[in-house]
Amino acid sequence: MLRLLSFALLLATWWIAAAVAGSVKLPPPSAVLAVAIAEAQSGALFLHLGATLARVTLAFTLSMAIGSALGYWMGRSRLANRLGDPWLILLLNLPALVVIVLAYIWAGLTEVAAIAAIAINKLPTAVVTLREGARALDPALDEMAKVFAFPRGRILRHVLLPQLAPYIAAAARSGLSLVWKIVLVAELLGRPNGIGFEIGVAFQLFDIPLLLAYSLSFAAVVLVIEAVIVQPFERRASRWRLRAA
Amino acid sequence: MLRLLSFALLLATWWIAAAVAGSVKLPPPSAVLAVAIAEAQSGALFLHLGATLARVTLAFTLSMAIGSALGYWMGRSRLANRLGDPWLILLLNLPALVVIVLAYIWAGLTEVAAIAAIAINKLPTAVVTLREGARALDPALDEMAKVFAFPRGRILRHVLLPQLAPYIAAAARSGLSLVWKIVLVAELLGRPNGIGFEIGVAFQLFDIPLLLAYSLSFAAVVLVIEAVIVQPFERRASRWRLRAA
Amino acid sequence: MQLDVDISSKSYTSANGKRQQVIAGMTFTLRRGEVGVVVGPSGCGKSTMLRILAGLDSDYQGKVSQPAGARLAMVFQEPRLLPWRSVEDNVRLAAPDVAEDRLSAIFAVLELEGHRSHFPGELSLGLARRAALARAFAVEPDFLILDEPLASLDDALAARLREEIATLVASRPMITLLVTHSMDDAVRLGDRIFLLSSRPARLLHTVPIAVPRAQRSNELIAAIKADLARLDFSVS
Amino acid sequence: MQLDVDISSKSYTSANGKRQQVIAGMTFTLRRGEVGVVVGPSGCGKSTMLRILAGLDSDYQGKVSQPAGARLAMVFQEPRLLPWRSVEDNVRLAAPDVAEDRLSAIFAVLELEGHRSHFPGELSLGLARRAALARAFAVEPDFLILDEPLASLDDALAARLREEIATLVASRPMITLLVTHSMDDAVRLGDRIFLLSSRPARLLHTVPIAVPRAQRSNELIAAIKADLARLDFSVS
Amino acid sequence: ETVKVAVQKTGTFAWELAVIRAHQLDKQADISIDAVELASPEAGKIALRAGNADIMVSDWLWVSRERALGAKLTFTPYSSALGAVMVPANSPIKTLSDLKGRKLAVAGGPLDKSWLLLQASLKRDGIDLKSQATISYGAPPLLAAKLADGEMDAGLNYWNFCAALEAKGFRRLTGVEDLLAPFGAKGRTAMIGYVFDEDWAGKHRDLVARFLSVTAKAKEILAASDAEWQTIAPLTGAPDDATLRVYRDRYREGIPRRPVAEEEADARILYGVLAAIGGRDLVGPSPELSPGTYYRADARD
Ligand SMILES: Nc1ncnc2c1ncn2[C@@H]1O[C@H](COP(=O)(O)OP(=O)(O)OP(=O)(O)O)[C@@H](O)[C@H]1O
Ligand SMILES: Nc1ncnc2c1ncn2[C@@H]1O[C@H](COP(=O)(O)OP(=O)(O)OP(=O)(O)O)[C@@H](O)[C@H]1O
Ligand SMILES: [Mg+2]
Ligand SMILES: [Mg+2]
Repeated sequence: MLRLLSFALLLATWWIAAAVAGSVKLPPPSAVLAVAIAEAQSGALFLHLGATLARVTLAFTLSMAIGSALGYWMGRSRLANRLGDPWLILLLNLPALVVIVLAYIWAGLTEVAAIAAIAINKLPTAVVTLREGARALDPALDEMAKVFAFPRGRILRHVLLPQLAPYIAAAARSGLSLVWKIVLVAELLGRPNGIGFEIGVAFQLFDIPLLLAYSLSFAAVVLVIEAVIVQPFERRASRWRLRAA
Repeated sequence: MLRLLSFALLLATWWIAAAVAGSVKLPPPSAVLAVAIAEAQSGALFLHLGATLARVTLAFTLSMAIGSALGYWMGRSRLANRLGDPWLILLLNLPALVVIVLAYIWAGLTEVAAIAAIAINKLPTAVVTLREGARALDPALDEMAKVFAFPRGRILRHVLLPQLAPYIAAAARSGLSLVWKIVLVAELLGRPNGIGFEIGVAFQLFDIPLLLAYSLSFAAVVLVIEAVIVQPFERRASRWRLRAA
Repeated sequence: MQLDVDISSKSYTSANGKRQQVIAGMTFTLRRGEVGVVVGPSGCGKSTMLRILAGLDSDYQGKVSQPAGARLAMVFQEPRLLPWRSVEDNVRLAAPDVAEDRLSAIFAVLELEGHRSHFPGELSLGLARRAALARAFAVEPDFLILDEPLASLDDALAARLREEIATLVASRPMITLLVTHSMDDAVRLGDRIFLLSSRPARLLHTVPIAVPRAQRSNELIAAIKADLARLDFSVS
Repeated sequence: MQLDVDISSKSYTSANGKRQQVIAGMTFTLRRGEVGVVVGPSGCGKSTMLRILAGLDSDYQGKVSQPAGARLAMVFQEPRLLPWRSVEDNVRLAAPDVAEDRLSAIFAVLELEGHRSHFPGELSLGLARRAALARAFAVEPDFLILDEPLASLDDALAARLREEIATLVASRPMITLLVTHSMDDAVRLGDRIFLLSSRPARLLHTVPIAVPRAQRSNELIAAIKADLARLDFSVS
Repeated sequence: ETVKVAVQKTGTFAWELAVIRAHQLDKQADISIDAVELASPEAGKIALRAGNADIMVSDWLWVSRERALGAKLTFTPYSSALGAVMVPANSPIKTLSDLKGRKLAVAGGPLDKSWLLLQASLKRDGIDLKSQATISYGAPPLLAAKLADGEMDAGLNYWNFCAALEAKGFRRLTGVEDLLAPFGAKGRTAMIGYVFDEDWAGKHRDLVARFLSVTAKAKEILAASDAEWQTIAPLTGAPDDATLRVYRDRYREGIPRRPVAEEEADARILYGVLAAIGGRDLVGPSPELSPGTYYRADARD
């Protein structure tokens, strides 16, 4: 399969780059893998990965749900948009560090503070994307649904969600990556476990193989989720698009 | 205007929150403004803001341009998508810290390294969003353009860009905020100026008013750009959408 | 149960800021069992009127009292199917309670049996329009609005479907409003024909046809069409 | 310059995986100055054939030699206007070199003067179709494809536009292919009429009309239509 | 000749640099110090690795680890100031063993050297602090703020944050340097030092020597003159004179005054302690301080 080929190419590129740059500047995949295996055998990798995944899942779900709802609302109602816009721009452009520090200051060095801070960081990008999606909705289909007296749930599932799907997919993919990046900062600044915590340690020791081993473990999880769940689902959901080839 | 009202509400909320929480936990707007004015008068604010804005502009332009082109290509060609997907997922889920550290190690603590690292961080989110946009393109209009032998430039400007506009807007807004967040990390780790540098200093000194003054200065710039340039343009460009009210 | 229409004026503001009157005056009443047919030049405001009657547009001057509690079905001028749902799902979503045999019957009449599982993008325009008709038929409406339902169909099929509409109308006491450019359709199906002026649309003539639908001979139809042609010419 | 069509087969694979033949055999040639009219039942494969001839679909068996270097214009079955460009811009984008007076003339004939600056979403379906016609006319094509160009227009306007098409065709030596469900349009405009079977479409009859377009009397037209009706019945 | 140094803007090295510039010590020694100003404590390592700095400030533990892993870095003492355990003035915590069951904030994470030394020292008394107290790891400034507003019962933080807390009236329960003696260390041991590449230093022995003497002079000035502290006050971020005084005193205490050989001997002992508790994660593959970790100015090749 092409995807596997490309993946192999990626590894090969890395290997060659490592060989050229020298293992101090970039450790080869084998070195990183060895570290990852050692960490996995000690159980530390799974512990930290688990903690991070739990935080990512919670913060992601929370921010996608609220962000999509707000974005939809702001895209549809001019009033909501006018009212929400300054807040949105502020939230968008507040540095992650600041939000996390403030959250920790207010809510203590707690799990709740961390997750809330992460969700708040991701929220506005979901809002911005879904707002565009809501603006692009086809009024002709709204009218159809109204004429045939579709109940709310049916409108949501059969009229709105399919139209918003590309926006949701974009917000989810880039959002997941954002959440993950911010989780790291939150863990770095004030959590006693998680990948970000370990990355902080690796960074202090300036241990690049360790840094890469932990960083890539999450990418590996996402790669698997994409291949096993998301992409088959997407293929099914977009069968109706008739693109040549 | 509603927007101003909402902005006033935002300030009021902050003021009240500061009063309730106490100025140690959250300084009131006046304190932050005072610090900002002091920094502005000393010229430091403009120096750092200028440096950061220059980096943001460069990295943003670079990553939006390349990311949009790649995303469009991956959305249109199944081959490109298959080949690019593993790389995309890897890039998406590589922590900003790791990319920045590696870039600095390879290319030195240089402006080029910083900007490249930031652009690489933002690139995949633009790709992901534009890919969805390209997948949602209307084949009927493609056919029309082909029949009437539209040259490339005309297709791009009159057929593709208007369809991709909501995706570009979403990628740009959330991307700008992402670039800004990553610029801060890059500046924190290896630049001798810029808002991120100052935020790092403020954080080490745990000077919250200073932290907020610098953080919000960028939000203020974006707020002005949105109000003066982006939103009037968007209003014009979306006149054709006939939404009730 | 009846439909009272009294639209004194309807205007649009277009994106370039100009305001344009589309309906200048329209008053009529349709009772249960009646078929009203609206005929008017292209762009005069027919679809606009239908949107008002369907409750999709409330930005007009006047008063429309929709039949209370009536089940509405509409065939829009374009098919307006959900592109991501199959033909069958499109119909079932609008009419979740439709019985399987009735659905089969509808699909058979519209010659859509082979297309049940197709997505709308895989249909020809004529097929898509028929799917939209199937959706409206399946709803078993009390108030049926048809905006050029038989356009883009070949003559033979159109004639058969016209009969089908007549049968449906006869089978249930419903209010039907049909827009068409075909005088033949108008005279064969209508109880009253509303002739509109060009934009802004004004109700020029109301032509009642007293003879029941089933008893209209080809000669009668030709005669009425000739009458109408004279009327029509005198205004446009 | 001529159009040689020899499509032996065209199939679609639909999303549910089934493969379905749409065109079963179609061979004809159209020369410069000729108007071919395609008539066939709804959903038989007419638009599919036009897409192949326009070069939009190359996934078929057979061979089509498009007139070399010919300027193509097409009126799709749906208007296919760019929703974000005004009517005038839509036309100008397809025909950047069109002279202002010619554009005015086209808009006047199509009764679109008042709608130049409107966006397509602000048009009625009939107006949008006329805008699509305007676009095709403005291009001054050598090869013109029209997919039911006069549907959704009122009779009077349709008759006028039919005359306009005849004038255009007479003014320039071009190849024209028209799909219609109206026998009247077919007989008044066509030099040759292609009658298609239902899906999969097969060329059943080619009916040439020898009398030049301008000289066709109403009687002649009625006679040809009667002939065609007999033919048509014998196959469907 | 130019020496490129990585300086954390809020660190003490920046204070010394200011003194050097003010007194033109660099000019006198005929060297030019090119300071790469950075905002975060870890950025120095990047600068060194990326080749943007010849010299940065870090600890011998890391240098030894890097040497064991193949990077030939070397170290020379800079400061013996270490972290401290701080408690609120009226805290019931009187001794280290009172930390049992308390909420303790630990700056720098689980592999922080002060934290490991604290654990090792309490282990001797049979206390496993890691499991017997509630530990919060986090960024030093954040934890300092957390201790200040009462969310934590006690905090182990870097000396500069402790100094600020001390000025706010917090009590120094114990300084980490006070924990060293029981392990067998002969005196205050400088954990922090200048770090540079061995090969680079080999090629620039004279430059390194002059640089070290310049900074030593700056240290002497800061040790002797109180007025000098007023001039660098803005750099320290001290909000008031009291804080500045504590900074000053702790800084002066931290100036390393012992011969390098003694430092190294103590470092070996402490390395053993740290390696025992921090394990491979901390020290890397070498069970003892890597040879050559300490820079020998007199070694000639
Ligand atoms: N993309 C597609 N995938 C699968 N089947 C298709 C596709 N496009 C068209 N078809 C099928 O091909 C047949 C012919 O379609 P076509 O649009 O050519 O019909 P037509 O003759 O133009 O009909 P009409 O008069 O309704 O416009 C139809 O049965 C349709 O369902
Ligand atoms: N949203 C809109 N904004 C501005 N003008 C509009 C809008 N919708 C329709 N119009 C104008 O209103 C007039 C009537 O449109 P309408 O769709 O009701 O015509 P119609 O009688 O249905 O025509 P057709 O026979 O072509 O379907 C047209 O001139 C059209 O340009
Ligand atoms: Mg209409
Ligand atoms: Mg067709």
